[in-house]
Amino acid sequence: MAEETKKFMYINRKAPYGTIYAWEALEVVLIGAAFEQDVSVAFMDDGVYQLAKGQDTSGIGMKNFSPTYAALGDFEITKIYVEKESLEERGLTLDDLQHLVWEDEDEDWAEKDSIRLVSRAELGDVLAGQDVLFNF
Amino acid sequence: MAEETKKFMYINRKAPYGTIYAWEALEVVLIGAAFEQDVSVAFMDDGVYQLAKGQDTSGIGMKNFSPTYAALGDFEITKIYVEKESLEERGLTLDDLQHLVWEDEDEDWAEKDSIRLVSRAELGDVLAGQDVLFNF
Amino acid sequence: MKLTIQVNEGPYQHQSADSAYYFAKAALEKGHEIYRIFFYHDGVNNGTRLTTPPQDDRNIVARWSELAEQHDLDMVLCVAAAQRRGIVDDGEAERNGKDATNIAPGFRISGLGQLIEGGVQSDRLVVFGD
Amino acid sequence: MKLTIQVNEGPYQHQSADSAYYFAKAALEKGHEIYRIFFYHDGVNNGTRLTTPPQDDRNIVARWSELAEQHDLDMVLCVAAAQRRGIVDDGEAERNGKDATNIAPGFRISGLGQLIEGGVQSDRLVVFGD
Amino acid sequence: MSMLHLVNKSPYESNNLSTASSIMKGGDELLLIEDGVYGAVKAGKASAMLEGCTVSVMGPDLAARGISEDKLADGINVIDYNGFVELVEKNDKVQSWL
Amino acid sequence: MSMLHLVNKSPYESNNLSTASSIMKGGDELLLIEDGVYGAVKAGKASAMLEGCTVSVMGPDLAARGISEDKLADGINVIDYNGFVELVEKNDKVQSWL
Repeated sequence: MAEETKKFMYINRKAPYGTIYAWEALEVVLIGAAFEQDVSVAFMDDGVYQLAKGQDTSGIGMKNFSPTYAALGDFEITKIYVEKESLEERGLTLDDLQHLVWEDEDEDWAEKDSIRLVSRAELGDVLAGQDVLFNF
Repeated sequence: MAEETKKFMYINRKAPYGTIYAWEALEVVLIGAAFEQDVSVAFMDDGVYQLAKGQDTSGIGMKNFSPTYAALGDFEITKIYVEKESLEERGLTLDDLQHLVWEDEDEDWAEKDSIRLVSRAELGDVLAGQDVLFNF
Repeated sequence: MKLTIQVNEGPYQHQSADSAYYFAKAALEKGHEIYRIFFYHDGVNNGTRLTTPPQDDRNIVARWSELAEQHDLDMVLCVAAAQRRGIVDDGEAERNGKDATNIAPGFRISGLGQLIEGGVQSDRLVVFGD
Repeated sequence: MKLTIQVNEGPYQHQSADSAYYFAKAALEKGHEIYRIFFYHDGVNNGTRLTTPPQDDRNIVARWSELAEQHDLDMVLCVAAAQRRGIVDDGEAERNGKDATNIAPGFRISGLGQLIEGGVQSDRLVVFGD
Repeated sequence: MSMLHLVNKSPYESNNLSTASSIMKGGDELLLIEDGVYGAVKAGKASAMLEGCTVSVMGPDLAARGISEDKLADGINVIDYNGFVELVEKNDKVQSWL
Repeated sequence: MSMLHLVNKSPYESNNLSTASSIMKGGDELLLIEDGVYGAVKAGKASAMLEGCTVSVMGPDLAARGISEDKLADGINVIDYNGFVELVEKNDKVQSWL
């Protein structure tokens, strides 16, 4: 499998908890991290809600999987695109989302932001540059 | 069960074939017809597509259940509300829908239209006058 | 208040089954009567005993079975929907020549008339779905 | 062209399973190779042999099984999704203490890595869902 | 004869809130549950649809999604499952906009 | 590097067509399947979103829904499952807007 490296993009467009897609998509991303591909993750439309801070699921008896997003950096998933227009329409800013970081081995483990705020047009460019798009 | 007659309203808001809700809702309406309640059926939002003329499902291998709507009159289901705003937004007119009729026993089996074209506000009034609302 | 609850979606994929459960539980705790819980469409998938959710997740099917036992609930899976989705009890297995069953405790399979009857006999019908 | 197909919804409730089937069939007839069909989320419900659709309806599960046999397809049900929804083969029944199985012929249960591998090994990934 | 309207989907991906809010009568009540709670966020565009409606929202669903109560549009009641049951009691019938 | 965009939901109940059509690049193609085919009807409000896009629509899905080809917006290609496979071949990758 090491013979080729592909650009993998996981596109998240659904809110968490109302449906299971967000959670089961995250499971794919984590498993996929072992495959040594060039991985990106995008959050757009209702998918931006997945990254909301302060999720507390105790009242609905479901597992709170949101802390896992903070672990993506440890899995060397460092390119996380969040679409600006989707945030704006929903009255959100980056401050409402988790602060996701990764540590850059090449710069003495300096902590760097994983989230890249992009416009819809810029996200379109990012998608165009991918090899495989995963949808949930 | 004959002790009380309730006003039952079946509300259809989903397109046929893309999901099964339209079909399985129709099955409820038909079974319900045996219960001697005061029955109405409403089609609004994408539900108006259920009544479209000329459906031919041979290319997708699914059962064409649209002829069954024409049989509703035989089940004494004669109050079929279609929402005007939903038709207009979708570029449809009543001519695009099946012509549904029933025969009035009290007027020498005269054939009468079952479909009542109503505005959203009028449909709101109809809903307000019901006892039980079925949603699919 | 006498309630009939309709559940249109299966467990886990949509929150509907969770909301319906918590609503039913709260209604029972407040002393209301649940005349029937009717599982329609993919909702019939709430009634399979073959699920094994992860240890740290809720067990939706078992939760229904327990609620039914505690409160002697009538939980009905629509027969036509169950046949399409492959939810089977002993009777269905025999009728349709199936070599296994998967229905969970506390559920029974019956016709759509049970939903209509719920509408006739109850003070409120509350529908949970997608 | 080598294809991997992902199916996210169960049979009957959504058209996705139908579209995926007709797409797969057309691709095979045009001489393309299907590397794998991966059933995820409620898509795992495509793999139960316990369905009995009405006589005048298509049998979605049987149709998949036949296509798999004719073309020696690799049809994989995600294990985590299958456990949540109650789709069980002999191995899963033993591991999870289940008294029955319901998997249909031509399907196997395996991990999510099989989907990723499909993305790596195929020229195209096509996803069908809701 | 008042009605409880249930909306369980995000107003940003589905037309359900739009339909519900435009058909509601005076005296009716709207309850946002599951992903429907996103419609209650004041800063979101969809909250404009709530104007003139009596609106409740499920607290457990808000908390799960990380929405604190100070983010809500004015005049919205935050309730729990008991409150949900009480709304069903209080209104003659329930319309689920699925 | 062109992309095939798949939309399978009605533009009147979901935001998928709106998102897809606004993110498409020149050279990309849009395929409407299942309930997505309603977006192709010329007289419907949603057809405005297709302007400037290269659009195909699944004929079997149109027929099932009773939509005759003369009702479609101008320039839309009606295809069958073979045509679907050909579009997947022709474009480098597929994006399903679910």
